[in-house]
Amino acid sequence: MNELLTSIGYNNWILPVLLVVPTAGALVVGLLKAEAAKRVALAVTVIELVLSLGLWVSVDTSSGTMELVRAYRWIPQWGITFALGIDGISLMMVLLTTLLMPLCVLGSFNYITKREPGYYALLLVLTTGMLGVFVAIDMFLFYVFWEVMLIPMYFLIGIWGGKNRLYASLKFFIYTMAGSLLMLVAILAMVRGAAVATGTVSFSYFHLLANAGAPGLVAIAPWLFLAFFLAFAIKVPMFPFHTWLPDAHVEAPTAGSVILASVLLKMGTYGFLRFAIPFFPSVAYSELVQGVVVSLAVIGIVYGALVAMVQPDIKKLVAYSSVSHLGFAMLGIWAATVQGVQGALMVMIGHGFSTGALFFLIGMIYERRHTREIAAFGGIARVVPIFSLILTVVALASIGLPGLNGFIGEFLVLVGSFKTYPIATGIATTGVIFAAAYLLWALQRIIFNRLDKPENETIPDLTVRELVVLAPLLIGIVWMGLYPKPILDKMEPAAKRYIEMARPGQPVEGVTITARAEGAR
Amino acid sequence: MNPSWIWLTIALPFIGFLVNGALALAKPEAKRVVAIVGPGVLLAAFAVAVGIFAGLWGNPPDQPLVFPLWAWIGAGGLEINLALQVDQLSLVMLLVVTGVGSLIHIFSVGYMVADPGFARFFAYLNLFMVFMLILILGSSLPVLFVGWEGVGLCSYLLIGFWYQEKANADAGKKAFIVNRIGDFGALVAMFILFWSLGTLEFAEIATLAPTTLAVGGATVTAATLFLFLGCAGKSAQIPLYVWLPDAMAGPTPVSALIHAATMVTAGVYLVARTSVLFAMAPLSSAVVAGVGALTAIFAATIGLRQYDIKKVLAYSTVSQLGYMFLGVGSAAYTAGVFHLVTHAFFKALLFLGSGSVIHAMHHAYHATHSHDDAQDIRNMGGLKRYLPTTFILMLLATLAIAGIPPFSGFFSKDEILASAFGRGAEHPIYYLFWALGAAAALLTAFYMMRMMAMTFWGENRTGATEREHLHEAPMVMTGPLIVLGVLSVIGGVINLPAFWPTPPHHGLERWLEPVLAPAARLMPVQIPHGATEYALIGAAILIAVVGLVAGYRTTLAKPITAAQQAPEEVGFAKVLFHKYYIDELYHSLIVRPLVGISRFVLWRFVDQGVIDGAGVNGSAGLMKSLGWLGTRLQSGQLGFYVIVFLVGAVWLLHSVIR
Amino acid sequence: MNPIDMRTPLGIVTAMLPELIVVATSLVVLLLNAWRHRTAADSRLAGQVSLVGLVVALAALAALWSGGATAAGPPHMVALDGYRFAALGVVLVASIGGVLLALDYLEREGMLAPEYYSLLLMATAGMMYLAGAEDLIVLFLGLEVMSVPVYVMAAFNRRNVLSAEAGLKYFLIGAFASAFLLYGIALVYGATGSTALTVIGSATSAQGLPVMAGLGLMLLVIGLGFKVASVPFHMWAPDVYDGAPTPVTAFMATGVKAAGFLALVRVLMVGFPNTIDSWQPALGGLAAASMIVGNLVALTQRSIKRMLAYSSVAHAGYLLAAVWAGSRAGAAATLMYLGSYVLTTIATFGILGVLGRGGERDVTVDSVAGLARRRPWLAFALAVCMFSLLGFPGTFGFVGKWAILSAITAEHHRALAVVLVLTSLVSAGYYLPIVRSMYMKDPVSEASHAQASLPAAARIAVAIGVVLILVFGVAPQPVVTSTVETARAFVGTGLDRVADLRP
Amino acid sequence: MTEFVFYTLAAAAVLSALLCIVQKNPVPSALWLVSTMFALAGIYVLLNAQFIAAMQVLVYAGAVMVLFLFVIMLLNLGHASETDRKRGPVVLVAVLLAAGIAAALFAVRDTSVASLAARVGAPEVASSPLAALPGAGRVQSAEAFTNPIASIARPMFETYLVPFELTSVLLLAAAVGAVVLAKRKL
Amino acid sequence: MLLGPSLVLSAILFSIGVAGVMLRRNAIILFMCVELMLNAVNLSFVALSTAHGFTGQVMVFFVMTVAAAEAAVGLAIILAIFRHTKSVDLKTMNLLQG
Repeated sequence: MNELLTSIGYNNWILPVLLVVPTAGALVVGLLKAEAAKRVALAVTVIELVLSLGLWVSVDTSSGTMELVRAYRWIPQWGITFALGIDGISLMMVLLTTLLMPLCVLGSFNYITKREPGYYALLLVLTTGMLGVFVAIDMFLFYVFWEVMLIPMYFLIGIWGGKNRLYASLKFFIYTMAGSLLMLVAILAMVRGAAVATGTVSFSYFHLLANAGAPGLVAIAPWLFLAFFLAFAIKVPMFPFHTWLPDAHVEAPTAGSVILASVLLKMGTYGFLRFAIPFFPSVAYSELVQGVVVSLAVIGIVYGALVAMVQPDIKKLVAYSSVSHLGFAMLGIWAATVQGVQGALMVMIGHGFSTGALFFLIGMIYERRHTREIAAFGGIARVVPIFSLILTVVALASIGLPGLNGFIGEFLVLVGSFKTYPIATGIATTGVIFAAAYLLWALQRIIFNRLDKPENETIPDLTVRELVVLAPLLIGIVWMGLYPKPILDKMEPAAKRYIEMARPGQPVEGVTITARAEGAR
Repeated sequence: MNPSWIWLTIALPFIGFLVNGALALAKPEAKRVVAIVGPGVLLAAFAVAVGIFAGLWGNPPDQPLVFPLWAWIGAGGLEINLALQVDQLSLVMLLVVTGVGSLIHIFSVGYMVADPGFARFFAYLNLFMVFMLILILGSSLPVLFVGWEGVGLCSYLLIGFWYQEKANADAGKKAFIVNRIGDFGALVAMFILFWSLGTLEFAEIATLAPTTLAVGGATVTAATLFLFLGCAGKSAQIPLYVWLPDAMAGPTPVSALIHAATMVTAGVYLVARTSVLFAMAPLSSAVVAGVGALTAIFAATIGLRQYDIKKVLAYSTVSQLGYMFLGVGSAAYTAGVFHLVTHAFFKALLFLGSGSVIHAMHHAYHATHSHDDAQDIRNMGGLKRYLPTTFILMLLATLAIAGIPPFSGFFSKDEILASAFGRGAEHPIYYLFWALGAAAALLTAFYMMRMMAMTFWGENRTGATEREHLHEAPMVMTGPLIVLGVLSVIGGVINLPAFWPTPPHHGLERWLEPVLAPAARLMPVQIPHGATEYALIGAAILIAVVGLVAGYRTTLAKPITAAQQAPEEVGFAKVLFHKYYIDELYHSLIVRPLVGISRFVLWRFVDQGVIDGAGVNGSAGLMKSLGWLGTRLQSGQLGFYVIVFLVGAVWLLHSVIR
Repeated sequence: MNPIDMRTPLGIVTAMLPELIVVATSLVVLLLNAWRHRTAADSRLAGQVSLVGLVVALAALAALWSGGATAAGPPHMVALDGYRFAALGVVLVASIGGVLLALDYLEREGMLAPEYYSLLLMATAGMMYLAGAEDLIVLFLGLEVMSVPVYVMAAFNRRNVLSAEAGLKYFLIGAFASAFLLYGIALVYGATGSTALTVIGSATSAQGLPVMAGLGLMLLVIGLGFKVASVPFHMWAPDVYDGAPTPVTAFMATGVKAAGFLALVRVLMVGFPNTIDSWQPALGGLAAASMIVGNLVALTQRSIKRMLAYSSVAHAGYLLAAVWAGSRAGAAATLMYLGSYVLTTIATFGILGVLGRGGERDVTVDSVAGLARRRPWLAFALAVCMFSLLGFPGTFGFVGKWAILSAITAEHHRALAVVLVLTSLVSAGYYLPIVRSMYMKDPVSEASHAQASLPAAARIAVAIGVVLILVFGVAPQPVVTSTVETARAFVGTGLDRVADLRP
Repeated sequence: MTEFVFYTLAAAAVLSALLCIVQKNPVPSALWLVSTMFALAGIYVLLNAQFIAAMQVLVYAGAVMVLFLFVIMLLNLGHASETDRKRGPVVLVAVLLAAGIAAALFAVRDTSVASLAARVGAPEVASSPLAALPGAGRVQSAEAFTNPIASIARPMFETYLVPFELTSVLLLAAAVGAVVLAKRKL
Repeated sequence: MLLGPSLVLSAILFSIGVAGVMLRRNAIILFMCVELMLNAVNLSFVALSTAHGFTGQVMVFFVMTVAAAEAAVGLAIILAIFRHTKSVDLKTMNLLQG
């Protein structure tokens, strides 16, 4: 397989091609009629998926460094290149994205009934934006992708969203922009500082990484970190920057919610892993920042779960559950142990699958009943057994049932963080209780209890198309629950490398059997 | 049979689950296939278990046999294989679980055949077996945890099997969430163990812990206490016992299988599994014993005033689980496991028997379209005439649970009480535990007999027309009962005490010795000998007899009124009837405040009010207000514009003068 | 091209060829007026002639620029460097835009006076002198040659009292501000003994900034600050932009502002290069105030035209921030941002002009509702403009803003950068609702936007504008190259804060 | 003597200016402005700018102000308007701001020819190549004092030719503009 | 020797003009105040030309041209608005605001 890929020079062109294909597709799709637009969009996303799958074999992630690094000329006067690269972490994020996009397109076939060409074109543009964020290794390029992604999402929510879509889309846009604009200033300041130290003006990630400790930057490092932190924390979203999420999730069309939850939120954590912390490890691991971040992460876990519990709207519930789940990811990232970081990555991927599936399911039931009020359902397990079964499985995955994907991430995060932050981890662990509380309660009110609403008695069960949408996610959920090792192995070198950058001098291998004083006796 | 075939015991029920699950979704009316596949896979698994057991009988391994299936999680130093562990302890559990499980599966065929969810039921039941076996066979804490949570899930699904009733769905959810509280403890325990030992494999824990950790140290104490929290959740101990009585909402075979014989004993099993750790932590052991003893007496008192036949049994189960913890808390791990086994026999029998009774009652009421409660023992009475087989078998089980020699319960319970008493020599608090246990034994005998008396003796209160329709269950149901009856009677044989005239003595103890030896070295079992021993035995028998007689006499002393006409309970009886109002207490102290705080404080106030209202929209509003102010200044009056201009001019000019 | 000796008549003519072409065209148009001034066709002809003249001027400019025209010896009266050429380019583009937008508008609104083009060309000439002035006297006269026709143009719609009011307000306060500027020239002249910027620069470099020169400098800043509508000298702008005919507003917002900024850059960089500390605080303050006030007040506007007026105040703030940097990067950023701003603003006003049949003032955020359904391309164009004004990546506006931000952050005073991004964020609060209204709301009525269709000339302007916004947004290399090169040649090395990169 | 005349004229100028801005009626206001201009013309003479003084009287007082008066009459504005002047706090603010401007500009009061000459004649400037520029040096030939008109004309038509031509555009623009606006019918 | 006092006088006259612009509402008077300011600046130019030569005086010449041009256009604009409102009172000219 690898030989085949090598023979066609796969590694040389794949990254730019991955970025170009969707946008080119978008231009075509935007000009087509509705029916054709759907098909072409699906074809484009499937092609994208197939193309990206080669990365799994062709990218050697064992070194933990960036592979396939290619820098194309762009704006040399400003030290800006169109530089792309991929490592184990971004590989997973890219694959997650490319896997989800065909599903999103397919899942939208019935949901979207107006202005289809525009819709599918925007989805494709969004694909480029998201992939770009994950493979950009030039800070300018990264920033451009980071922002460009906002526009399609803004339109997706604003045009095809629910009742309150106008408010939600604007809030989403401005909230996100608020963080990223400050990051922009920080990036520029870093470039300047690095240029002072080296005499080279460059936005290259590696250049900045190497010179983030330049004398001129050390003094302002806390401010720079703060700017990065805000940008990423809003995206994650960390408590208390999360309030755009429930609105955006609820109002977005199904595919929008799926993408938001599965990919967009991950950009925040990805940003921390890739940029914020490696750039400023000493700030990120100062007492104060550790305290604040870990507290916020833990608050997010518990708070998100508690608030999710009392939501009357299923989508809002899932939105708040994302706050809770991503709290785990943040905790793991800051733990900076192999287990913690790997766990955080698994949470990111796993959450992408399970929450994505949840949103698809909610969308499917919404198409049938045109409501997302939990109270409007009840007892539908009898009418739609397959839907209920899948919903249950996905909910359980989200709860973190061992054997399904959610558990792996949460378990690793908690194991990993326990060493660094025992108390916080202890509190975070209560999240497993609350997760069960809110999801099972919701599950009960939706599919169990008495089927007492006549309009629920005639809901048709899932169609084949919908099953096709859900099947890959379900397979992923189970596969990652039972055999996550290949994924973990792909990411481990990158995770270790991250830890080396984040905590220089600390042994990467987490386990050191602490023969404590009491044991010596 | 080679023990490496052990995976088959899991694979078989899993195949059953797949088949039955597919049928449940696609062709729920194919009950015949389900009736064959469901119990069939279990019997096959049991056969495999027996085969493996037989293979190891002659030459038991002194080290656990671990069979890795595949590498599961690997991150840094944390390498977890999905591996199965075969040793003496897991084999005992394996036999009990597959054996009793098979019987209950068979019983279920008869019991559930009329239910439209027949296939779904067996799918769940098979899935439960899968997870239960993973729990038993898992070679490390995380793998065990897979089963641990999985059985919780199945318990949830099966309790809420008839999900159309809100109460059932509620009960299922409650079970899951309360279990999760325990799981929180289990998780934290794992974290502590991983960071202090660097492993989560049972075998490695057993070897590393004594050398790495300090006996009685904070680490091991904390780890074991958290572990016990997990056990308390799964095995329904104070304060997490509340879910188990509610779990009776599930079909009766489920109560028998999950909530009596297998899953709820997982906590005891886990303590035995990690006995080394508990043995290193005397404080934790005392806590385990104390909680066990308290639970035993506490649940027993509630059992005194219950009228739902399954609720009585449920509280009895909680109480008996308390015994088991009293045993393992007294370092008598064998005794705990022993009671686990015998309890599995007689409690499964009791539940299935009650199932038979309910089946009959339900039939009767169904035939006459009566809406009376088929599970209320006040509606029964005199059933021995209609259900003779069931009556006899349940009576045997009652004698067993009451501790009448030579029934199985006598031996196991006696050994627990003796060990607790024996530990009293070292830590006097154990005398108190023993006393509580003894009192609980008295109450057990009393309420069990009360239940039996109200059900089978006296006048029949079912109703004149309904009475015609009462009859014994079919063979497919009574058959398993009979097998369990035999086991309840002779089950004690596996671990006869030394004073018993006939060998084999201490069979189970010797069998388990390789597994429990490390713990025993740290904290040996203390069994009193000689006169004390005999006095204790005598007392135990006396207590049992007194309890039984008193139970029979007081129950039948005055006529019993049927449930519908029954008077309100008064005084302490009312408190007992309402289970000390613990559920209400939890509800008003924890559940409602939590929901209220979440809804009104966190969501409405913090989220919508402070962050969104004041923070986000507030700053947007502030911007707009400032902008509006600017608009007002833009008055259209040129004079004012000039003034503003000049303000700027004056500022700029003066800025360069200084 | 050989160096041009600017003290010979031929040298002067060569150096000022674009200006002279524009002036000559204005005379041609004036002559045209003499016997043809009644019909729409006359007006159109005048417009077309103007357009030709401007394009020819642009060609002449291109010839000069590509020939790398330099002065033999010190420049005289007008500069002869890349920065002036770039400035002339910006101004000419703005003027061409102004003509294109006016062609159909005047006809439609019945303002059939070919003099309009004549005035526009004279104003353009003024802008060119203002932007390229090497001497304060030329600067002052250029400013007046620019302003006087624009005063008239603002009041050009004789049937509209608002137009007259706009003209009067602009004129009175403009004359008032000119007096300040003039006073500034006087004091600078007094302090340095010259009105030639190079001499002033040499004097201030040598002797620092005596209080007289300081006052003079501030007065110059006030005078130019007025022209570019910087807070607090901006109060006229919303009213005048609002009341003037839309093509005039576009011309004012682009040409006048650009010329003002280019002059400001030249005055500061050439006249006061080494006393940067004396003017940075002032410019910083003006920049911050403009950004804050402009954006905040724009937030509350419903009329798009008026909103754009306030937004142009905000953009003046961004540009001031670039000037504030006082570096090569700042000078380059000013050019670049002006480029993006001019293109975007022309396109925006072009669209606004067609949306507002029967009064552009009445075009509100709500009245464009559903435009995307009825006129997708128009809506797309306007959306692109809005995102460009917002400074969103993928548009030229972003590249410009990026340039400004990198120029500011290269200085040590990053607070201004933070103010810039935060106020940009606020600006999303009024640009986005327009996009939202067009795309996410339904048309008010069946008849909505039926008339909204771009006439040919405006269509050209808008199309070119939008295409360039997008092209330069994605591939800004040509602009970056030219502005950076231009600024490098323009700003003295001693001043350059990017190249020396002191920590 | 010169100083006495200067201060007298200065006082007259200030007084006239003040009267100009406080007059209710535009006509006297305009006349007071003319008076200021005359006073300034006198000062110009004292400052050796006789030609400018003449132009001041001819162009400013003679032409521009007449134009003003002409418009005032044309529009029949020759009467006091009730709302014309502002009152109360506005006056206070206006006076304070004007005083602020004045206070800032007073910073140059100690300037003298000598001090300026000293500064401008500083060696760095003198030796700079830019000193050769037109307008850079002080055109202080003997001719300057003997023939003031020539000394203005020479720079105007040599050094400042470009601005001079520019004024023609300006005047043309003003003429066109005025016609466009003021003509009753185009 | 008259340079300093002349500059002071110039500043005073300029400020009086500024005050007038702020205080008056009559467009014509306001414009006259601006003329006063220009005159004040002219004084500065003339005074400074005693130190620097005739450039200042040339400048004054240009200023006069500008003043004339502005006067023409300004008065034309005033005429134009007078046609609409029959007034030159700036107080009434606030149709554009907000």
